[in-house]
Amino acid sequence: MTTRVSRTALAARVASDIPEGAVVNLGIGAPTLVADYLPEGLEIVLHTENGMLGMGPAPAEGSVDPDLINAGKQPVTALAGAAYFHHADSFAMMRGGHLDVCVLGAFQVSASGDLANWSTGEPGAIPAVGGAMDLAIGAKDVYVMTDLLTKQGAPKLVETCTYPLTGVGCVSRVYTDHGVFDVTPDGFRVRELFGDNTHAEIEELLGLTLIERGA
Amino acid sequence: MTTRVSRTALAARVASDIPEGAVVNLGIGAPTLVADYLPEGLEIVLHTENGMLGMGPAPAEGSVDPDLINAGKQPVTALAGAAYFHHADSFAMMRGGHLDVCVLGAFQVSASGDLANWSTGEPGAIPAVGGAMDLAIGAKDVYVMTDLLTKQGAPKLVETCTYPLTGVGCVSRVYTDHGVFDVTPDGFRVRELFGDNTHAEIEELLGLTLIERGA
Amino acid sequence: MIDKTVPDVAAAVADIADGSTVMIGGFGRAGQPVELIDALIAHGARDLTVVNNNAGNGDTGLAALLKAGQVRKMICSFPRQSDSWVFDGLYRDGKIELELVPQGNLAERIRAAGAGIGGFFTPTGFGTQLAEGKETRRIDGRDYVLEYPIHADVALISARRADRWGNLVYRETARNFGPIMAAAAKTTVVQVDEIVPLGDLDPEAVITPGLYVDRVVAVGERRWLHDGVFVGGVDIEGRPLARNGADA
Amino acid sequence: MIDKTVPDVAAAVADIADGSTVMIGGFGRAGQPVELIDALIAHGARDLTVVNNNAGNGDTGLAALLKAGQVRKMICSFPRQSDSWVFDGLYRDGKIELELVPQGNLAERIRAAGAGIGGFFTPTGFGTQLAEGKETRRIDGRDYVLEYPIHADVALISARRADRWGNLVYRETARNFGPIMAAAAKTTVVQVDEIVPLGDLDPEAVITPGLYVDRVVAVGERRWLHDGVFVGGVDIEGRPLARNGADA
Repeated sequence: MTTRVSRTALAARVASDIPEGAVVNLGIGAPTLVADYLPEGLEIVLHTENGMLGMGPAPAEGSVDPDLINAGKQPVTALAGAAYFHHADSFAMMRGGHLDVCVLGAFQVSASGDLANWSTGEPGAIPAVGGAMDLAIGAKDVYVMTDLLTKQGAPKLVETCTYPLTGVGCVSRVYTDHGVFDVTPDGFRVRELFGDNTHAEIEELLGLTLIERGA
Repeated sequence: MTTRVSRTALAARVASDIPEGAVVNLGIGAPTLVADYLPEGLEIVLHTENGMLGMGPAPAEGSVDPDLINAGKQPVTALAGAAYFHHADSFAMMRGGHLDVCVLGAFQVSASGDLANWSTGEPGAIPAVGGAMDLAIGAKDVYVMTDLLTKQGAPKLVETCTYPLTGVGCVSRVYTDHGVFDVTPDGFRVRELFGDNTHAEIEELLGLTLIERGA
Repeated sequence: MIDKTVPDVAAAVADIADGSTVMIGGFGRAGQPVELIDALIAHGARDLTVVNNNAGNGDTGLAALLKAGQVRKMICSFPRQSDSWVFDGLYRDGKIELELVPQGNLAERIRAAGAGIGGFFTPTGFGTQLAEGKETRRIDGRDYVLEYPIHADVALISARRADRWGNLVYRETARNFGPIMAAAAKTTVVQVDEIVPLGDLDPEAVITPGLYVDRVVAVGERRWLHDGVFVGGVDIEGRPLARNGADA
Repeated sequence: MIDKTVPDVAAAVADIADGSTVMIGGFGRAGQPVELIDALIAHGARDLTVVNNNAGNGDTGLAALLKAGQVRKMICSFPRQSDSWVFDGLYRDGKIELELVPQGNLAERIRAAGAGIGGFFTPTGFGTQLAEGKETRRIDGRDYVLEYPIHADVALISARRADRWGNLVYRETARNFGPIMAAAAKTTVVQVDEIVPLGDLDPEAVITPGLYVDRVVAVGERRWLHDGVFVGGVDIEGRPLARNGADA
C-alpha cells in the first residue's frame, strides 16, 4: 500500500515551495486551499484573474461584499497594496508571463507537460473553459496539484493526454498525493516521494518510466 | 486674382463645422488654431494623443505645469471632465474610431483621399513621423487644413500624391484658403468657394476636374 | 452642454434592435447590469447575440433574458455553473447557439475591437480543440493562434459613478469587462449608482473616459453601500442578511 | 517583506549590461526619468538600443545619454525636433541607427510585448513607406499591417508615487509610456517623487500594479509641486521662473 497525503497536506506542500514576493494565481478547487498554508509573515501576492492583485482571505461574516470576489465567485478581501484592473489587463498579465506561479488542477498531465483539465470530452456535456487555457500558459511556473490516480485507479500522469488539451507543454511541476514530479525535456522526474513510496512503485502505478530523483 | 482667406479665418471656418459633443484631435501647427475659434458655450472635447481628453487652453503665465502638455509639447490645462490615460490606450482610441474629427495639415491630398504630410522625401532629411499616420486613420472624419497651393504655386490637391504617403484613402474633407472640398468616391467635390472664386478658376489652379458643388 | 444622462433604464435601451450583438458586463453577478437587462427584457428585442463571460446565474439578470427566449447565441467562456440551469436547458434543447472562447482571448478580442486591431496572435488555446481550424504561427519560438476582434452593436455595463460626459469609475472586481466592452460597442449604455457633477471624478482615476459612453442612467446605490461607504449586511448575491432577532 | 525600494539611482541601474535594449519613458520632457538616465550615463553601459518616443531634447536626459556615445540604435517615432541637435549630429555622422515607428504602433508594439501578444494587425501605416516589406492583410474590408512586439531588457520610467510593492500612480500627461514600458521590460526601474506606505495608494487608482515593477527609487518632489500640490513657478522645461524683483 502506497503512502498518500491528504489534500490539505498537499496544499501545505505546494505552499512551502512558494517564495516571498511571488505573484501567484491559485486555480479554482483544490489549488485554492494553498492560500491557507502560505507561510505566516511572508508577503505573497495573490492574483485573481477577474481583476485584482493583493487578494486577501474570505471576509468576516456580515462583511461579504458582492463587488469583491475571486475567480471562483467567492467573497474575498483586499490587502494593503492591492490593485484592481479590467479583464484585458488581467489576462495580459498572465499571457505576458508576469505571474510567477499558477497552481491548477488536472485530469491528466503528459510527460511533455501537456495539461488536460477543462473537458472530459464526454458527449452531451456543456463545454466550458473559463480561464483554464489562459492559466495554463499564464505564469513562469505552472504547478499542477492533483491525485496521482483517478478514483477508478487510472494514472493522471500519462505519456500522452487522451482528454482534450488545455495547453501544450505548459506544466513545470506536478504535486500529487504520492509525490512531486518535475516535467523535464526528457519526461517526468521524481522530485520527492511521500512516506515510504518507492520509485518502482510509482512507476508501476503509472505504467511510466520516471527519471530518478536528482538525476 | 482669386480670393484667399487668412489662416485664422480658415481655422474659424473649420471650427464652425464641429458640433457640440464632438471629440476632436487638432494636429500640430495650423490645426491647433482651430481651438481658439470653437464656438463659446459649446462643449467640445479635445483629445491630445499623449494621453488626455478634456484638454483646455494654455495656462496663465506662472502656472505652466511641465507634466501637462499637448502633443506639440506645449503647456495646456485640464477642463472639468478631463481624463488621463497611457499611450497605448490613447492610440487605441484613435485607431478604434472613437474620435469624431481629426484636423491635420498636409503637403498633398489626393482625389482618392490619400494624405501626404509627414515627409517631403528630401534626401538627407532625418525621417520623423510621430503620430501622423495614426491621426490620418484616427477619426470618423479626417479634415485637412491647408493652403490650396504651395508657396511655389504647386497644387496641394492632386490626382496622385508624389510625396510619401501618411495614409491611404483617409481624408474626408479639405479646408483650404480658397475653399472647402469633400473627398468622394469620384474625387474632390466642391463644398464651398470663398469670395468670388469660381469652380473653373480653382480647376485651373489645380489642373484637376472637380465635382460641382451640390452634385 | 454634453449630457449623456437618460432618465430611466427603459429610455436607455429603447433603440436596441432585434438581431443585435449585445455585450453584457459582469463576471458572475459582480458588475452585472441587472436593471439594464431587466429593461431589455421589458423592451423585448429578440434574436440577440449576447457576449458575457458566463451564461447567467439563477433566474435573474442574464438568466432571465435567456429564459425570455430573446437570445439566439451566447459568446462566452464559462456557461456551465452550478446555477446556470436556464442556459443548460436551452442548450440541451438546441434552442441556443454557443461560441466558447477562452476567457483571456474573449477579453483580448473585445479589447481588439475597441482598439482598432484587425487580429492578433495569442498563445492561449494553441494546440487545443478551441483553436481547431484557426490559423497558427510560430513567432520567436512560441506558437500562437490568430484571433479576431469581437464587435458589438450595444454594450450594457454597470459602474459605480459617472459624470454627464460619461466618464466612469468602477468598484473593486465589478470593473471586470466594463472598460473593454464600453470601447468595443457602437453604443454603450451604463447603469451607475450615482451621477456626480462634472469635475467630481479625479481625472487620474477615471477608468473609462466618456468618449466610450453614450448613455448613463442612475439606478441608486446598491444595498451594501451607504453614501459610498461599504456597510455590508448582504450575502454574496446582494440579498439582505437575516438579522438576529429581526423579522427577516 | 516585499521591498522594491532601492536607496539611490546608482543602485537602481547598476546591473544594466552593455548591449541592452532600454525603454525610456517620457514624451518630450514630460515623464522623462532624468535622474535614472543620468545614473545610466554615470554607470556607462554602452552599445544600447533605446526605445523612446523621441530622440532627446537639448543637452540633458536622453540627449546626454546619446551624447555620451552609449547608444547604438534608437527606436522612436519622432527624432526630429527643434532641440534634438545631439541626435541630429550623430545620425548625420552615421554614428547611430534609427528604426522609425509610427507613434501608435510604437505604443501598441510595446503593449503587445507586455501582454504576451505575438503580433497584431494594425491599420496604421498601411500603404506607406514605413510598412514596406511588411506582411499585410485585408480583414473585413480594411487593410492592415502585421507588427510585432518590442521587448526590452530594462525600462527606466518615472511616476509620481510608489509603495514598496512597486504600485505606481502617475501625474497628468507624464503618464504617457510608463505603464506599457513597465510591462514590456524584463526589469523595470522607476523613479518617483516619493515612496508612500503600503496601503496609501487607492487600489482603484493604481495605474501600474507592482508586479510590473522591480525597483523604485525616490528622487524627491519636482520643483513645481509642494506636498503634492501644484505650485507652478517653472517654465515648460521645469526651470524656475525669474521672479519680479528677485535676484534670479
